[in-house]
Amino acid sequence: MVEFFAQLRARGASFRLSKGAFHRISAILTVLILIVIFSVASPAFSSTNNAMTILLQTSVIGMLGIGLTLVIITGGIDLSVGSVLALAGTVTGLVIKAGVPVLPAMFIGVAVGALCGLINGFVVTKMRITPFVATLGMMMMARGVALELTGAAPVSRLGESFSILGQGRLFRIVGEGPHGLPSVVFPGIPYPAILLLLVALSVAYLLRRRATGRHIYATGSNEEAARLAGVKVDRTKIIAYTLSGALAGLAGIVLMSRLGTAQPNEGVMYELDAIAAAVIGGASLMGGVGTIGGTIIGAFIIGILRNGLNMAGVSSFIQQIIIGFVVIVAVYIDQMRNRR
Amino acid sequence: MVEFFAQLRARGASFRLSKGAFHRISAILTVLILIVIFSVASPAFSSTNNAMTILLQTSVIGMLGIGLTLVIITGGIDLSVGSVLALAGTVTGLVIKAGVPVLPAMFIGVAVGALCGLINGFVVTKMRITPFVATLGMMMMARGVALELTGAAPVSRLGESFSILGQGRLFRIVGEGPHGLPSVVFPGIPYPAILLLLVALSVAYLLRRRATGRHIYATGSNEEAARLAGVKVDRTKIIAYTLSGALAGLAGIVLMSRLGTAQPNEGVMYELDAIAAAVIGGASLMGGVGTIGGTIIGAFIIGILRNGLNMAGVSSFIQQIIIGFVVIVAVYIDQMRNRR
Amino acid sequence: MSKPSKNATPLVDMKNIEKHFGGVVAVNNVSANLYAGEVVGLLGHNGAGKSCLMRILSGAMTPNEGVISVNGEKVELKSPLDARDLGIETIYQTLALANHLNAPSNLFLGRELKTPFGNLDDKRMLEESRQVLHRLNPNFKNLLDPVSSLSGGQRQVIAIARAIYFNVKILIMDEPTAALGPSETAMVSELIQELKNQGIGIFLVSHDMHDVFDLCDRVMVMNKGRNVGTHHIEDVTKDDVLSLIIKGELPGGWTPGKKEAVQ
Amino acid sequence: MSKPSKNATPLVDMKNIEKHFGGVVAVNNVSANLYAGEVVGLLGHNGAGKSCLMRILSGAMTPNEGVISVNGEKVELKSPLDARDLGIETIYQTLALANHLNAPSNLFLGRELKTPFGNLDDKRMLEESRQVLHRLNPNFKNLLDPVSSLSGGQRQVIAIARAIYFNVKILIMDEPTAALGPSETAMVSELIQELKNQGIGIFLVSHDMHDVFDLCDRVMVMNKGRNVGTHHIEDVTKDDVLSLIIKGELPGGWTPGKKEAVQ
Amino acid sequence: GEIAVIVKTTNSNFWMNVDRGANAALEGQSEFTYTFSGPESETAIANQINLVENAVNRGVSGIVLAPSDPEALVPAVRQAYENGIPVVIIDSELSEAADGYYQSFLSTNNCAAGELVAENMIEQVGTSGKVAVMSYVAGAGSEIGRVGCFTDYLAEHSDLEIVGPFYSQSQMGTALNQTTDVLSANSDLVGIFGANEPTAVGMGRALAQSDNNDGIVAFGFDGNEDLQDLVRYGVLNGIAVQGSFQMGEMGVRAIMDFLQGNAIDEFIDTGVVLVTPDNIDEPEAQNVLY
Ligand SMILES: Nc1ncnc2c1ncn2[C@@H]1O[C@H](COP(=O)(O)OP(=O)(O)OP(=O)(O)O)[C@@H](O)[C@H]1O
Ligand SMILES: Nc1ncnc2c1ncn2[C@@H]1O[C@H](COP(=O)(O)OP(=O)(O)OP(=O)(O)O)[C@@H](O)[C@H]1O
Ligand SMILES: [Mg+2]
Ligand SMILES: [Mg+2]
Repeated sequence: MVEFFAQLRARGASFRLSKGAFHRISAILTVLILIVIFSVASPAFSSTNNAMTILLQTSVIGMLGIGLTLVIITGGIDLSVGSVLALAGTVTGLVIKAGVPVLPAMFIGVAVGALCGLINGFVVTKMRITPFVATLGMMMMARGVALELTGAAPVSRLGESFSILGQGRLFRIVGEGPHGLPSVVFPGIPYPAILLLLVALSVAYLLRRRATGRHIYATGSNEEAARLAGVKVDRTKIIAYTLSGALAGLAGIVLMSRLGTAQPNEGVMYELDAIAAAVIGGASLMGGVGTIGGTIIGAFIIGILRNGLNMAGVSSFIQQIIIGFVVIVAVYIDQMRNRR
Repeated sequence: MVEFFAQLRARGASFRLSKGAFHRISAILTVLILIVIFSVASPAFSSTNNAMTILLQTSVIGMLGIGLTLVIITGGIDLSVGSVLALAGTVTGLVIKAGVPVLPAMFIGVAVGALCGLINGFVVTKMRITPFVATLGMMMMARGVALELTGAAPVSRLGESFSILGQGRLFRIVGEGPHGLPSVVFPGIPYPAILLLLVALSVAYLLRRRATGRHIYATGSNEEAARLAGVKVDRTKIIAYTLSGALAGLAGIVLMSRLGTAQPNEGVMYELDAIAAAVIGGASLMGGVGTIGGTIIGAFIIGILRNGLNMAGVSSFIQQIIIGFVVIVAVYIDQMRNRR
Repeated sequence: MSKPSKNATPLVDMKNIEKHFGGVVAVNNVSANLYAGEVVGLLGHNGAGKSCLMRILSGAMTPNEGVISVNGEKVELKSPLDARDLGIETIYQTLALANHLNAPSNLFLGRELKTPFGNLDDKRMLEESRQVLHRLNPNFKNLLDPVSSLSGGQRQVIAIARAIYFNVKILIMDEPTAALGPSETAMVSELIQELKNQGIGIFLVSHDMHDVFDLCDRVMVMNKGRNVGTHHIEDVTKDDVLSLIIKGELPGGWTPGKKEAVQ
Repeated sequence: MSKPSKNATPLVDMKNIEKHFGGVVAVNNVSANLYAGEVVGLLGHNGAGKSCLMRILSGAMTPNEGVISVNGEKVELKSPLDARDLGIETIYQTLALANHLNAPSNLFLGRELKTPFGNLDDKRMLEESRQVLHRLNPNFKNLLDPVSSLSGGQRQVIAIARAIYFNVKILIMDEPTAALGPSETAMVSELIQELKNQGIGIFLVSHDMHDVFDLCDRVMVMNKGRNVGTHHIEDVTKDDVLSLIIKGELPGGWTPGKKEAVQ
Repeated sequence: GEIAVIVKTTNSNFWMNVDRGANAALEGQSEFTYTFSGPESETAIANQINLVENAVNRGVSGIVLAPSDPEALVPAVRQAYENGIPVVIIDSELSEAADGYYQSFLSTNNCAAGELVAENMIEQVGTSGKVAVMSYVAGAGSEIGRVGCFTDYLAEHSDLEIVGPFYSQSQMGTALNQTTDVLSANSDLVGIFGANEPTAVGMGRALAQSDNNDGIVAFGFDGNEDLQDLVRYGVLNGIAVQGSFQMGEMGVRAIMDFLQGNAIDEFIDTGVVLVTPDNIDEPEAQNVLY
């Protein structure tokens, strides 16, 4: 009897593993193929330096993608992340200009993002407006507010400390080159990449190990069933949208810190890249399906593609065509997999 | 017995009417309220001249919205219409430059749009890729092709006859003013508005009176059920996407004709306005629900809002905020109505 | 179990419940009650309003009119959560399962077992589900598959398990055996007996006259939204009930059996 | 109707059908046939593979292995449309209705009535539906409501009406009465008799032993994906069938009744 | 009366600087008011036409217009003319089809500005090597002149190899990423040109953050605080700054002059100044910086 159950569990576990692993392996394979192609096309592509650059460049889309994954699993969508990113970044900039120190200012920025997300969540749940429309409205409003606050001008001269988050690097090793000039031995891991890792781990923990995560899946899978089972569906959705907003705010601060300037025009169409990352990573826009690991891989597929095509000097028009095509093919491969 | 059935039918009919009428009345009310507010804010708003301008300005979004309504009823979405509009317009321009007469060139443009839609339909049905992703890919690819074909430069000097469709007017009456200068008695009905009316009538007929229309609703309502009932679900969807593409092509030609030049960069984010029009008009992104009349009203709500806010001299940042807000409120009112 | 005395406080007392949808009156001034340890069968033609009445009691639907008391106290059931907190569990006619989750996740949805740190205790949930599901259907093995790939009957078993696993006082079963095979049906009948002996009150919506007469203490019939009669099972025959269901009234010349009708 | 001779061409002949889902074998080398004017009952525990087998015959699922012949000719059923063209109609266990459309639109979905100009003839569709629905359920009045607002039983009636309205030769009914009230169930039984007398072959999936013994000529039992026996109804008792369903074999010492078992 | 200032987009610091100039022109008088508007992006040409038509419909006294497209705006300008509304064109030219329908044209010659940068580029890097072009929106009116003439000039006067152009869509983050990628892919780069404000800022940041930027000659375009700082720190060797403030100020002045019956010039050059670390504090530079 005991043996039987052990077997049962083993079977279940192995099934789970094999399915998850299958997914991962195929997506990682796509990444590897891209890396091989681009390494051949441009030798500089496969340098440590460029690897760190890709980590850095992908971190903003990665953060937005993680937030979107939460929302997408509930069966929703968040079109406002690009605008919220800009609003949070400019508010941070303005607050610093007004004399608030950098760290509290950054918290204010994240709070602004979370507030936008909270409003999205309320509009979706309490006013019962389709997420597409609710967040489309927020997309326009957040951008309008960011532009109005700054008069469309970038907020500049925010000081050195504002740039640390976006431009700093961990384990940077600079040796001494010939003629006593410095020479970079290891370019260092960019702080944004580390932040992305931390965010990914915490959200993955939330989704897998906490009741809230389970409820997010249940809500997206069958909202009525979840409600009847006593899941606070509205609360669950509001949490998802608020987290998405907060992560957009965080991404905004990281981006603006990288730029050293708070730009109210930044982040246009970023939502599409973030959604593409989540969907390439296996999230279903019908709800109920999606993982953080998958989204991260999806974000890297897009990031590597952009970086590699730039490195290879491909015309930006052709780049658009290629990226559009790869998005469809990547999702197609994912579908094939699920159909067994 | 006969009487009973008559009663039955009357009850059904009146129920239908009352629900439809309710919807229309509330949406038209929104339009009227907007007109009253803007007329007070700016006296020039309510002139015949401006009314015709609004008709003209709304026709492009109206056409895109009609195409999107078809796709949305099937439970899909089409993000590519803005890019397809640009591609169709630029191809028309290039073909005219190559010596093809204007009318056949325009047909080629519409055909290019239909082809893009057909590809969308195939990717959605045969490759089974979520419409969001499929049309996102097409959005990037169509834009890339339009830019690549033209090298990003507008295609100019297309001749007078190219401009007739977009700039001509029916029943334009020009009298003689003082000093022998011309004076406009009636500005005339813009051709694009007439085209919009024709398109709206034909698509409404398709949806209401033809089996294909019924199948579009059935597919969006319950795809599995439609398939089991013998509806050619794939074919139905492909028709919807192809029509959406063709209408985007038509809208592109109308727009480029208005501009007098073919612009590969036109139409960015038009898809969002078109989707907003359909949704304000009562279409449900879950599929199965939507009408052409509603979408037209939705398009006019957006068009009047844009025009009226401009006339009232509202800053464009504030405009964005207001439009985002109105989109949400309009959809909210629609929801209220449905909840009785 | 002996018939509860008329004077004890009923577990559930619904008074003058009404529910409209636009012009349709789904539930029309219906009163009903349920005592501890009692099974009340709810019958009626299709569209009679049975499911609506039950959904109102389970907090999934709010009535337009009427008062509900549980254990003699007036309650407001605004959400399934409110009902659940009062020990009201429901097996819905349209099985309410989250298709992408597996059986244990569905079973414990909304009241997950947790480790001391507040993490989900998936291992314990799996073992518990295995036990309770095994009792209802010994063939149920693919516990870790998403429930979307299970058969109709397997899904039904999960829905039943979910209702009885927790501390249930009032159980609503809306056609629980409609999708079940004969052995599973027998299991459910046994289960109902057992729960009843534990003092749980059960509303059983069913179209199966045999089941109803085997299991129920009282039977209540709805016709076009109205309650057309509540009777002790000993007072009526199957033909009486059929007549109530179809015509909305007892056959002409009907007199109660040994005992008086409750109402 | 007399029992069809063993030598006549069967209406449907399914041979060695197999269907896997990943590791799960839903249908395991099953053969079955159906003659004109015959009702074959299909029984089995939950998850036995009944619905899968029927979906394969209705073109909604493609088998991994096996051959299907209709009227002696080998056919390929790639879509429900293929099956429909052969006169195979199906009432699915999960009622396949488009929720936003009303009853007539659902009834005629995929084969709408049209005016000479090819426009939809909504008026005629309404009248026809009224007639056929009225026959199954005289209380059915809200024909122009979207079917999402109808009760489970009303929806079932639409699904049944859709299958019998058109020129059906082979009818598959997957638990058609599970959601029906007693009077509606009686109506369906009558209907089955009538269709049978018209020479239509019927597969009836059911969990209700009474119905099966009342209506069927033969009974086929599935257990864990396999066909564990097809018998003339006169040859077996309810207990025999129960044993087949639960254990997958006849009780020890069983011998056929008056006549030999078909297989 | 109302003067409508309609620019290519309001979502840009450059055009908001035009707004500031227009505002300054109106100081100290009460006869005229102005409204400032523009579409959400420089490529939304149809929306700009709508704005002009709306202004005509509400009967403004004059229009200052920065046309996004040389041809598409012609009918709208003609419509203004037919309604007796004077129009002054700023920044970008209209095609000759519009000749006679507008009163004056004020601009920096974008082509000349592109050539100016190219000339300085050749001066500093010589005539061989690779030069990367970081552009903004492909095909936008000013981009054609600015970037087109820059590359043409290089092709004519040197053997410099062009890398790109890359298009940032005026997104600073995109420009930053693209420049980083170009720098690591082309270690032998000798020069780089960022063709508008957000692009130049993003490019400057990438240069500052890169480990292999030694000896790359970089030029930007436009002159906000960020760009001034980048010049001061020596990240950029120079920025070409147009008188955007002047465009707004002089454009509105021209309209007012016209309405008051004064004659105005058909063409007014608002100039371009190459600001370098050497001249950044000189008055000629300070006049155009913002
Ligand atoms: N959400 C709803 N909107 C509109 N009408 C509804 C809704 N739910 C139920 N109804 C109507 O209320 C009436 C009662 O439905 P209910 O589901 O309670 O019937 P039932 O007795 O459970 O029938 P069945 O035996 O078929 O399950 C029906 O006429 C149905 O059409
Ligand atoms: N789409 C599917 N994907 C994976 N497994 C499936 C799928 N459909 C059915 N199955 C599995 O196939 C087996 C047979 O299912 P089927 O629905 O045919 O059973 P059934 O005999 O109709 O049962 P019930 O009496 O409960 O309706 C079950 O184990 C089920 O889990
Ligand atoms: Mg019911
Ligand atoms: Mg089944």
